[in-house]
Amino acid sequence: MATQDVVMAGFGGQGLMAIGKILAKAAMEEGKNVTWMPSYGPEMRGGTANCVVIIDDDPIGSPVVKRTQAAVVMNKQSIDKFEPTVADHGLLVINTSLIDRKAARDDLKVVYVAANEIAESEGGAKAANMVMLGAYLGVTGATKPETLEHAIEATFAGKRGNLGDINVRAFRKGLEVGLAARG
Amino acid sequence: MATQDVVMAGFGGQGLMAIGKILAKAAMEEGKNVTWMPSYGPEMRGGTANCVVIIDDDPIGSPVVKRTQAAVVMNKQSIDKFEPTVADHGLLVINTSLIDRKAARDDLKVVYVAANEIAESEGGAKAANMVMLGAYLGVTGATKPETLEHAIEATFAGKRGNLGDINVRAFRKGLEVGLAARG
Amino acid sequence: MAQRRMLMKGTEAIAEAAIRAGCHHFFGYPITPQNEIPEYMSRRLPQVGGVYLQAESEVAAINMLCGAGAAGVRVMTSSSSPGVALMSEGASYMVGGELPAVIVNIMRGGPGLGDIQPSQGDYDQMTRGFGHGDKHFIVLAPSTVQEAVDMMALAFDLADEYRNPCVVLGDGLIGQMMEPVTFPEPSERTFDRSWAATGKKPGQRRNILRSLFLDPEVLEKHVEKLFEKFKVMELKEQRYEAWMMDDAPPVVISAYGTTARIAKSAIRELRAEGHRVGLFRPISAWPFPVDGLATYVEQTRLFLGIEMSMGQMVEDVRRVVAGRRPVQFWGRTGGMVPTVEEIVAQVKERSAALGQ
Amino acid sequence: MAQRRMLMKGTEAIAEAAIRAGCHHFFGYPITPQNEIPEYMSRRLPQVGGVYLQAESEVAAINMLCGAGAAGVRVMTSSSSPGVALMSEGASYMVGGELPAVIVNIMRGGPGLGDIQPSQGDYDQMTRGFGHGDKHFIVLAPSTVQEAVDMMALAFDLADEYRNPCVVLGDGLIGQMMEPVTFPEPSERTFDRSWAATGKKPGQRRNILRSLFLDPEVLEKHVEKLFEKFKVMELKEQRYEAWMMDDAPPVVISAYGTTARIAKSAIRELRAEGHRVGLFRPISAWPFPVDGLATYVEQTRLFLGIEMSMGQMVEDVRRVVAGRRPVQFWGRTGGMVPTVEEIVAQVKERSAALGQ
Amino acid sequence: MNRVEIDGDRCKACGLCIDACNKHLLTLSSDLNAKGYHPIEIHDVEECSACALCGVICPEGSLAVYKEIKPKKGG
Amino acid sequence: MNRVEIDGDRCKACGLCIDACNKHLLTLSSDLNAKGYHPIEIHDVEECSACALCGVICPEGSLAVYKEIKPKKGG
Amino acid sequence: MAEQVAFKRTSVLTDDYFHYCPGCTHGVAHRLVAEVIEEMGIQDRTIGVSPVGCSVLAYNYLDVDFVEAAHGRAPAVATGIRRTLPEDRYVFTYQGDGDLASIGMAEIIHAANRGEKITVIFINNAIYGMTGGQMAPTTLPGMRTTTSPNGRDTGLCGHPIRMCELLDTLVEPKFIARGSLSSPKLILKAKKLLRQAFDLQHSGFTFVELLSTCPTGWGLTPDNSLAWLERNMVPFFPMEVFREPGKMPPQATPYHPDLKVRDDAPKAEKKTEEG
Amino acid sequence: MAEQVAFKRTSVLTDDYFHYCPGCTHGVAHRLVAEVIEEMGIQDRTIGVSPVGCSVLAYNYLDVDFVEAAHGRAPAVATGIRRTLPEDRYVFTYQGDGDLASIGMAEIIHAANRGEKITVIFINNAIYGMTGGQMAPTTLPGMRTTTSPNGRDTGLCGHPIRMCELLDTLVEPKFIARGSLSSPKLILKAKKLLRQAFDLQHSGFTFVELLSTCPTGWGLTPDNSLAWLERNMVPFFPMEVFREPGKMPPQATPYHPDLKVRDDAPKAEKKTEEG
Ligand SMILES: Cc1ncc(C[n+]2csc(CCOP(=O)(O)OP(=O)(O)O)c2C)c(N)n1
Ligand SMILES: Cc1ncc(C[n+]2csc(CCOP(=O)(O)OP(=O)(O)O)c2C)c(N)n1
Ligand code: SF4
Ligand code: SF4
Ligand code: SF4
Ligand code: SF4
Ligand code: SF4
Ligand code: SF4
Ligand SMILES: [Mg+2]
Ligand SMILES: [Mg+2]
Repeated sequence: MATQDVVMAGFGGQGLMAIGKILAKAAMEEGKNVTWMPSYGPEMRGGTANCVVIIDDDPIGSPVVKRTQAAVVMNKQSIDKFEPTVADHGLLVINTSLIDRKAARDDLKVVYVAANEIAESEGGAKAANMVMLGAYLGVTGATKPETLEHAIEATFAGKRGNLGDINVRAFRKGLEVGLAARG
Repeated sequence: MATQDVVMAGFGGQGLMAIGKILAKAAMEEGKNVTWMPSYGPEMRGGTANCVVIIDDDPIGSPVVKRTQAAVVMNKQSIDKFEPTVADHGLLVINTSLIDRKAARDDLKVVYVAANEIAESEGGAKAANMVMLGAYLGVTGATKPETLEHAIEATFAGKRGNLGDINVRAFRKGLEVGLAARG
Repeated sequence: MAQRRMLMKGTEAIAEAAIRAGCHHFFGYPITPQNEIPEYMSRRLPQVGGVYLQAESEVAAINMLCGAGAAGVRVMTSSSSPGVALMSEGASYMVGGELPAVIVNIMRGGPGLGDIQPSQGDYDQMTRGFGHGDKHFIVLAPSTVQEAVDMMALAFDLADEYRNPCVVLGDGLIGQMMEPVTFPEPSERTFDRSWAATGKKPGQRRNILRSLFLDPEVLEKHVEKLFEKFKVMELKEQRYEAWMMDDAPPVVISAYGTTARIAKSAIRELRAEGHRVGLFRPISAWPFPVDGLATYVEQTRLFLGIEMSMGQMVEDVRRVVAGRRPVQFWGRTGGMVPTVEEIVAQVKERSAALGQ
Repeated sequence: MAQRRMLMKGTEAIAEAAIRAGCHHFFGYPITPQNEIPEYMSRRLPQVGGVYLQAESEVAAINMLCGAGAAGVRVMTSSSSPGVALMSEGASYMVGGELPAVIVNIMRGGPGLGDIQPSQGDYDQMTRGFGHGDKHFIVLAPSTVQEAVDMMALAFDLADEYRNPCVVLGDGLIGQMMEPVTFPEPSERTFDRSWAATGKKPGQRRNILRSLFLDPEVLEKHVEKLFEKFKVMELKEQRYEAWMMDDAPPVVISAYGTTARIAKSAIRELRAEGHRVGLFRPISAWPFPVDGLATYVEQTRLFLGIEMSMGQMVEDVRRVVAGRRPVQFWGRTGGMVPTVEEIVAQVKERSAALGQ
Repeated sequence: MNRVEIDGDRCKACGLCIDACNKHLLTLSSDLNAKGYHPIEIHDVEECSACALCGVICPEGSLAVYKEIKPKKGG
Repeated sequence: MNRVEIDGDRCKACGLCIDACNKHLLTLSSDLNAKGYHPIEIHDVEECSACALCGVICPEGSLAVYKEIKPKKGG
Repeated sequence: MAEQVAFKRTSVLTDDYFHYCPGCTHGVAHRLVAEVIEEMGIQDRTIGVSPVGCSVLAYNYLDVDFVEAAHGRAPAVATGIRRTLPEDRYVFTYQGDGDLASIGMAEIIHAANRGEKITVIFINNAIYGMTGGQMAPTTLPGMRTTTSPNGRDTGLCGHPIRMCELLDTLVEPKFIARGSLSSPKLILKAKKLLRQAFDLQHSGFTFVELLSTCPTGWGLTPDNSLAWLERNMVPFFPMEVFREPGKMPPQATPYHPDLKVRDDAPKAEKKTEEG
Repeated sequence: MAEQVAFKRTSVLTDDYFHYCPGCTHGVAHRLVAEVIEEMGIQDRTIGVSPVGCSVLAYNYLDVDFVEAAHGRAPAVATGIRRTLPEDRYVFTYQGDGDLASIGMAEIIHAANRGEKITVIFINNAIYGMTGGQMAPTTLPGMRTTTSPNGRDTGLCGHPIRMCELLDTLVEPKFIARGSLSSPKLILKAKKLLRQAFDLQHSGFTFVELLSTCPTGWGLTPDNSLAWLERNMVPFFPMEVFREPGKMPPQATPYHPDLKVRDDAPKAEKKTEEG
């Protein structure tokens, strides 16, 4: 596994930036080189925001990539924008809670996740991003799930309430979906 | 007479800049190329100020010259500064009213003018600069005296009182000294 | 009457020439050695129905220029080195917003507060780094008061033609010097002003003058459009004087502004003594007269850049000469003015080393 | 603990690295895309007994730097293109007054208000025209977050060593990107501060920090003294990376900052396809690594400058290559980021034209 | 009957009009508009006094209010 | 006797001290100092009250004023 | 069924959707300005100057000619326009508190002091909205922002600046008032202030400060933002008409008539040096 | 003969001769500052900041450490010094009216508003002395200068700015006063103001405006200049202590205590865009 790269995209506020950071952090903990690169569209809040995470054993050149191996999309605009840029035979993780269409390409491996519903069932719709992250990780194995859970916990450590727990649980649910899809 | 250049120096307030301009203007009226270039020392008011006037039939290159053909000096600092920079066998016009020493060089043509006293006798110590200008012109013939008188009159036209008259008279007195010195 | 010769200071001649070029709006802030420009404007503009306004700072002045330029009138400011530095941001905005105006910089000694003596230390500032982002300004550098006068009309025409601010770059010498000048007849050229913000005519498209384009693809297009203009300028607006170059002199001095005049006097002396020396004088500092200079590279054995700086324009000469010939530099800085004698000595010494 | 790897944003890593380099004073004004620097400083500096102060403007910020620098402490500001333009005058004063400080510029699209996307449009502004008069600034351009971290300590050392402001020039990408970093142990170097204005010790000479020297002969001496320093910088502080250059590739890309990383990815791809391409990456934009680049000119057939601008650093490459080899340029501007694919295509096309 | 015209695509579901309406006639709908917001909707419109407070406070200018002109009573 | 010390080379002959002195003891001399000014001089110094008004107003700091300490009268 | 318009979007607003955050009262302020321009029938004679701040795109929404100013410099840009266009034009700036009261302090004071015939609309939301919620000069004591993470410490950076009070010390301004956008009633009042300012514009400098919300920067819901504004901003920034016809400063004319420096005074040589 | 010193040049002045024009009261102001520093025994703890203006060379005369500021930016430079040196230091700026009230308006207001612990000495001579007598923001109505050749036209450029009154609207300043240098009596009073300001410096921002003459720029003899100042400047620039202990602004503390934005507010995603 020389390089892994993924774009994670959705509305501002859906927490895509956060799961990108968690993924990058986990990979770093496993000794990899990583970059996390955010991009905000020219639109204002409410517009689409995305980040690209690259994980590599070697030093990373460009932190931006035109075609990513995978895309994790959480709203309609994002699937429209990023489905076409996934590399041939790449991976597309779709949040079906907010996206009512199927993937258009047929060369892709596509994982459908009802992320919001799943998250809600775990105690918080806000954790939908974690479900998506889990699904992505399940399919790709970009890092070990344990490292990633650690990274989630570290992120929510010190925050009020049991946010860490909820998020980890949401992540695990997503992971299951991903592992299943991996086949 | 291809080129004429002269530096006129003294305290700020003695009107050196003004006579330089008048000379330049007169030469221009006679169809010459002229430049008038002021220079204020790094000192504040009361310090020495000077201007260099160049008159030429051809287009004028440098408006500043290190060694001038003539120097018109109206205070002690100026003679100290500009006597050494007059070209060999050049002209030095000294205001004896304010400078109590003789020229140090013996190659120069030197004209001593009691400019302040002469001006006072014509009705205004302020016109001492015109006496100096007259003396300079008398020796050099840089322009025709008539043109220069015109230029003086034009300068004071519209000013209150009979300033023009006084200044022309002072100029003429200086001219006499200069013509006499010309020999 | 427009043809009468008048003895004028460079600064005042610049001001008068601007007014005759149709510039009836001046915004500026005092700074030596160019105070005669605002002072002259404050006397003269009310007489022609124009507006002289002393801005609270150079920052305000350049932004007043933005407003007046956007409203479609000929407008100018003038300042000197540190004051011009304060205009950097606003000048970049004007390029971005395609707003015409003329900015006069009568340079003084720097860096910092420096002194108030003549200098050419802002060549880099004006031709390269005047403000942020991709941009250019036409920079005209007069060598005589008459040339400064003629340049003002040209500067306004260029500003209007390209809808880009145009810089007139003088040194303290040209600002303070008096020379005879005649004022040219005002040009007949007219320029489209339908883009100006003067109030949206009913039924017409509005005019919005701005440099913000949040979508980078749009901004890139905009910048590319600006660079189309800059390319045309580079083709059409290179200006220079080649003086005493007809006999292909082995030594060529490159100098601009007043320094070039001093060099001319030196060259006269040198030639009188039998040294063949010529002068290449850029009149447009940007676009640098690349093509003009290029024609002389082969025939020349040595280029000597002379400036009232530590060596700024000489880098442009080096760029063009591109290693084919030696390009040397000699200059004075901090407000010191090179003398004819010094230049003569420099040329002799260097020609000797060249084995001439 | 200093050795732990942390995942940090470029901006925040820069701020933390500055603090660890002993910079406990920050004066700045918000502007995207570098707001994380002041925000981080406002959180962290009070914890280390330092001072974060939001200035009323960039003009005020650079002048606060003057004061703090003159008082002898390590101090920095950070901003982005238009904000940096406003610092021009003050920066020139700091050079003139020999005041150390670090100025971070995280460039955005211009000219004017432009956009807030990554850009390298300020190369000219920072290396040539940042303020008026004869002067220079060391300009360091990091390509990775780790390099930015290491550069902050270096920048403060250089500022102190030469008593001259030092610029760290990043693009929006490096500012916003997260990468793992480790923080170096703080250096042990100490610097003489006896020149600082902290109160005149009885019996000692006073300290007056200024750039005004009204006598041009004195100012000239002062500027010449400054240029002694700049000459030393040009000798000692040229920094660059030559990457994939060992096999003397016929095509050499010149690029700096994040663009150089993207070029590296492109070069990897090109080499995988059998195209020999190398990278020359200036780390110091000023002094430009003239000597380093010179060693590669002969062996190279084509230089290709790539920048997030309309072509600014490429002029320095041209200056060095001096016509001996073709120097071409390709870039994106206005906040557009070149892609690996585009670079690969550009190189292939140009190599083909070269008859490779 | 008075009438409130809602430009649902402009609405950002800020809810300010809800508080502004003394008659409590406005609520967020369950629809999603193009921008992803649940736009406002009006119920019991017959109770609307056409006071226009909702329109006055709406930052998006999404609302228009029309008042029925009652035929004048005799006199 | 009271005393006024004049640093003649500092004096710029502005004349402000002349107006300040209620006793009218100060005038411009006919000498010229290094800067070309006629520096101030004091006459009838025995009338000086050492009020120091001249020193206080002098912009050049050219003046110093000393007051004689009279031996105390008995009591 | 016959009906009359009780409230309708003015045609001086374009059809573009605002880019502002949900509940942000910038939108209200825009609409008020547009309504005043419509009512006065001056759309074809009005030139707006937009600031740098969240309202940088004001020109997208207000359907009049526009010039974009650099951050803080709108009053200077407006001066440039005002001094060149015919007198019948209306020129206004629309500026945030960072723009006007921080970086643009010199420009606003001097435009006011010169008596520029412009209307300045000052949107005070006590924060830098656009750049992500940093402290503004108008940020309240103790208020947390991204650059005052522990709350504004007046010991370190002083109290908020009150622009109306500051400008009210100047002689020239003809209208200075502070309103609020925090309730329908106050919004209607704010509109009256704007109208008064535009009406008086050709007589001199006119200034309307509007207290405005920034739900995003404040971290509050839109409705809580309105309440927070009224509870915390209004006491410090009182809603007042500071200056209007009939309420001019007493200090306007106390200078001595004999002001001319005498012509016959001994003129010293013109100064020649400076730093 | 025994004698005592009634008046003597302070040793905090260097031996250098002032470069000022004859009769210019800059020299008086310098001396007063030096005397205060001497009296307080703080010569080794004082750092001066010089302006750009006729007094740009102040560091040649006042024998303390000095930093030279860019035109108008002395308060920012002083801020940089103040915020870095130990608290026992004294930092002052010395600025002209062009420097402080025109180009430096933003810097002075913000330094005052932040409550910088510095003393600002403001030499108001109603003109730009150094550059040759151009109009200043404080130039009186009708007064001729080289850029208001027909006298300041208030219709075009407004009335003079009164800095004390302007700063007096801010909460933080601890001392604001205006004095004059036009007579021995007023000079002694001015010194008291300076002393008060320095004494209060460590408690906050302190500001002393001194009406000063510019015989050269005004085209008047030195004695006429003093008379002109008193006749024409004083009525417009009244000599007052605007602020001192016991005379603090009523508006200093009216804000509501509950200012903290609530942590549990629904946070919108951090803003990302700007112009
Ligand atoms: C010279 C310059 N400095 C800084 C910025 C960054 N900037 C953009 S908007 C802004 C402040 C906006 O705050 P405010 O004026 O209060 O407007 P709001 O967004 O709150 O409406 C800043 C600092 C800039 N664009 N230009
Ligand atoms: C940025 C900049 N702008 C302008 C100047 C020119 N300048 C020098 S001093 C001065 C004004 C001086 O007036 P003031 O501050 O009133 O001081 P005064 O000489 O009257 O004491 C000006 C405009 C400058 N040096 N730098
Ligand atoms: S017009 Fe009045 S009553 Fe009708 S919905 Fe709006 S606020 Fe409610
Ligand atoms: S006020 Fe406007 S934007 Fe907000 S909820 Fe109501 S209709 Fe929608
Ligand atoms: S001390 Fe008083 S009395 Fe004596 S000379 Fe001076 S002013 Fe006159
Ligand atoms: S006041 Fe001072 S400078 Fe002026 S005349 Fe008297 S002693 Fe001389
Ligand atoms: S950031 Fe604040 S001011 Fe800007 S649009 Fe959002 S709520 Fe409004
Ligand atoms: S120009 Fe005016 S302020 Fe300057 S030294 Fe002369 S009199 Fe004083
Ligand atoms: Mg705001
Ligand atoms: Mg002044």
